[in-house]
Amino acid sequence: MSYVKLTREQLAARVARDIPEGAYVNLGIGLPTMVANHFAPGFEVFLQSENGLLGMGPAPSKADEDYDLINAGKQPVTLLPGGSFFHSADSFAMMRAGHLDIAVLGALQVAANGDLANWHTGGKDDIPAVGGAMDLAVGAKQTWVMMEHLTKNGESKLVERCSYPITGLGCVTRIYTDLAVIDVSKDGFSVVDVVDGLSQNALEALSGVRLR
Amino acid sequence: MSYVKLTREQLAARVARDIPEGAYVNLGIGLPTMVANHFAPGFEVFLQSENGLLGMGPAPSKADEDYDLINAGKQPVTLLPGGSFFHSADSFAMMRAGHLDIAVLGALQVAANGDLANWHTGGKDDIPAVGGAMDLAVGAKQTWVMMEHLTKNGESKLVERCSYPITGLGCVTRIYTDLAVIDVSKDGFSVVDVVDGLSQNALEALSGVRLR
Amino acid sequence: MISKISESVATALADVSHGATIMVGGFGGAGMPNELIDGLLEQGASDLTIVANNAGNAEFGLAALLKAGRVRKVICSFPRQIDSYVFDGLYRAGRIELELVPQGNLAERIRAAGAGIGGFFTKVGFGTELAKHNGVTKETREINGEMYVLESPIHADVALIKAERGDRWGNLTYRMTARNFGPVMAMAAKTTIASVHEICELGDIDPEHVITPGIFVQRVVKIPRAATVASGVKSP
Amino acid sequence: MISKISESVATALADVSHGATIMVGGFGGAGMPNELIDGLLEQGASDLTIVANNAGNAEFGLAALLKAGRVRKVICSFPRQIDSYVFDGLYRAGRIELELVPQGNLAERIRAAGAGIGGFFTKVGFGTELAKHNGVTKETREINGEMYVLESPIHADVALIKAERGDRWGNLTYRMTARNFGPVMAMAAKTTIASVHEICELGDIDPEHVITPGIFVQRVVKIPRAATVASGVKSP
Repeated sequence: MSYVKLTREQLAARVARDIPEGAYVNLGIGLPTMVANHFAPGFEVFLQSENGLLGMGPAPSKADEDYDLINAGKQPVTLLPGGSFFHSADSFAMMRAGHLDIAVLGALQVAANGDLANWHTGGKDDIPAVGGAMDLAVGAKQTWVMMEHLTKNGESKLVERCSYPITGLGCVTRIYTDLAVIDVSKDGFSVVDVVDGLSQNALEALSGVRLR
Repeated sequence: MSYVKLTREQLAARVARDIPEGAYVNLGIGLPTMVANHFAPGFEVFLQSENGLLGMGPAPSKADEDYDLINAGKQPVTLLPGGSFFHSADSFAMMRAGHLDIAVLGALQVAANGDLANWHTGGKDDIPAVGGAMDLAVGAKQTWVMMEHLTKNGESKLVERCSYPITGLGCVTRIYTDLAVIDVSKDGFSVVDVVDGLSQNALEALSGVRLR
Repeated sequence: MISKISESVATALADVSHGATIMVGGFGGAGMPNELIDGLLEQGASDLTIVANNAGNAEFGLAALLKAGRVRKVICSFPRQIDSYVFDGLYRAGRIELELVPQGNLAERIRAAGAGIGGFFTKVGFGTELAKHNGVTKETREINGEMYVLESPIHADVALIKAERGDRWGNLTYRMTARNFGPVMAMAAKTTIASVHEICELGDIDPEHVITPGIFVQRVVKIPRAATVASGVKSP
Repeated sequence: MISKISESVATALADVSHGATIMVGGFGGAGMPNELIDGLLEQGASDLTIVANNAGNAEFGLAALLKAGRVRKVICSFPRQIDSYVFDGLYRAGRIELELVPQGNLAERIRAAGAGIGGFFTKVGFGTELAKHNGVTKETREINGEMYVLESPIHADVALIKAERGDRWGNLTYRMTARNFGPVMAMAAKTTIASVHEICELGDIDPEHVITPGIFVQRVVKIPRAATVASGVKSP
């Protein structure tokens, strides 16, 4: 039996499908940013960026780029009518007190207990940098992870316990990968969706962790 | 030897005289509010009011009263060009972190150790109300008290220890009364000014506390 | 299409439940959401805890709610006013509970709830009766040679606030000193209901001038403009 | 007449002292006060502690200050960027101290300093390496069934921020996401120096639209307008 991994765009579309209209969402830098491209026109989702804007719109044309109007990845963006600007403490108040419905974050590892590792490999020469990752992981009503299921070396990013430094304890509620959608609860990982052609057993073998 | 107490307007003028240009000042409700009338035209002092304005101007004419633009005493005021509005948490941040240079507050009692009592008589049937008094007493760089020296019953408001409930511990740095100006330091009360015709000994006798 | 506009005050308040903690904006008459309070009076919820700066004036607004026996407890900084006789009477009769909070602690505790803060140390109130809770002195601590009191966040089920303009996403502006507690209360409540005098199109409020971003507001209801009345002072 | 306008960047920065703690606004290029940082480079103060979100890009601004060996310690949330090689090199060589702080803790700790808070409990960072200070786990506490870490305020001697318009009383507005840390840093420093692109008359900024009231600003200096450059991303 053979399977095809979701492309990055397919994965982004899969995540977008689960975001309800009217949700307040922060899309982390990197892969999660792509989710923004997969909402239907007129479907209103409120995108927040921790550097101080709510109601983020699509990327501007090259000619309209303005580096005073950027997202958390420091890329130029636009603001929708009805958007707003605010300072960093107000922005993080939004993020830290459960005002955001969903944070979609990249990950190095997610553990069966919901622990997230995504800010640092802990390598001796690696420069650590955390940004808003811990605030989002802990602060949003729901924290979703969006990542490739396996590392470039074929290791599973789903683990029993994170070996990388932790971003937040027990914070991940759902994982979207190029192979599957997986819920995380106090009972561990449970599979919601698998790509066509991949059995749950095969997924479990690839993942190296128990999947219900 | 006879003496004449300062009138309320004279007392207000005396306080105003000691406020340097450019100072950020909160004038408490009641007597301190009158200080605002005694700055020379063009002399720029920044008046803050805890309900969310900075750059408070004089009272409006009757016709221009707007009860959306009031001071902490809930009286209509005006805003000078260059003034600003802000919410209560921002307003109290100003007050509580030493951004205000001077708070001028009324008092029931001031103790030799700088303790202030001005929010509650503690009487059984009295309705307690504190407003911003504690925030100002503790938060401003300097807390000045402006009051009549004696109660209506002739009791001194300068005391060794406050018998009324405390507003703030050791917070008062200077007292302006209708009889004298008195500094408060760790060495207790020391007289700066006395009204004409009143000796320091006579003031001490009236005050019932040691005055240096 | 998302719209937070409620058709009427009654609709906006329909699900307020008995025993709820309700924040009410306003300082004096400015920012006092009288139309929403009147709606709450009609709506019927009781056993309420009210978080507000004052405790009502004369017999309208909050005072009317108190008079109707609907309020169990008031958390406020300044209940005593020239026309607060309804509160005064209930308080003296032991028929209402009062948690008196210095105004800055009140604002900061409300903001703390809205910002995810579990508690904070403040100098304000140290050594005073207001550093006690139910007669017991709150936790204190020396920090860099100064004494602080640990204060806790104040959360609410509902915030009733008065704003000036709003749009269907819940963005708000305020008018002059009517801003006061509105923005922080909006952050601290599960459901924030804002009355506005004008409902505008998305984008009509310059994004630089939005005071309360829509994320903090669940319902917006338009009320007719009326001049704010004097409150808490001798009648003008 | 009170005027907080400084004639030049050099005048505004003249009294910055060695060993000072300096907050620097900006997130990416937006709100980065490059002209003020360049002025600081010329001014000569060293042994500085820098509080900022990032730790410099390429070899301009903060990175130039770092490269010149003038910075002892950086307190920031995100030093690693595509063009942060100056910081990276100093860090790997053990020639600069780093206090890494989650961005929200950074913003909230700065605000705490500006608001007179002695410390606050936050959930963010609990159970992670960033809940340690010099290798020792910070104080933690269970509040309503959740675990919190006690974080302390960050004060500064000087804040360098970039605003858009200012007046002689120090009132400021910002431009879009260039607002970021400016307003809270202005509150937390003994001396706040703001660059602006336009100096306007008192009252030209609508009092409803003032973002940083003048009380938080000590000096305002006008700089020529230049388009904000990309920063921390692949060159466009």
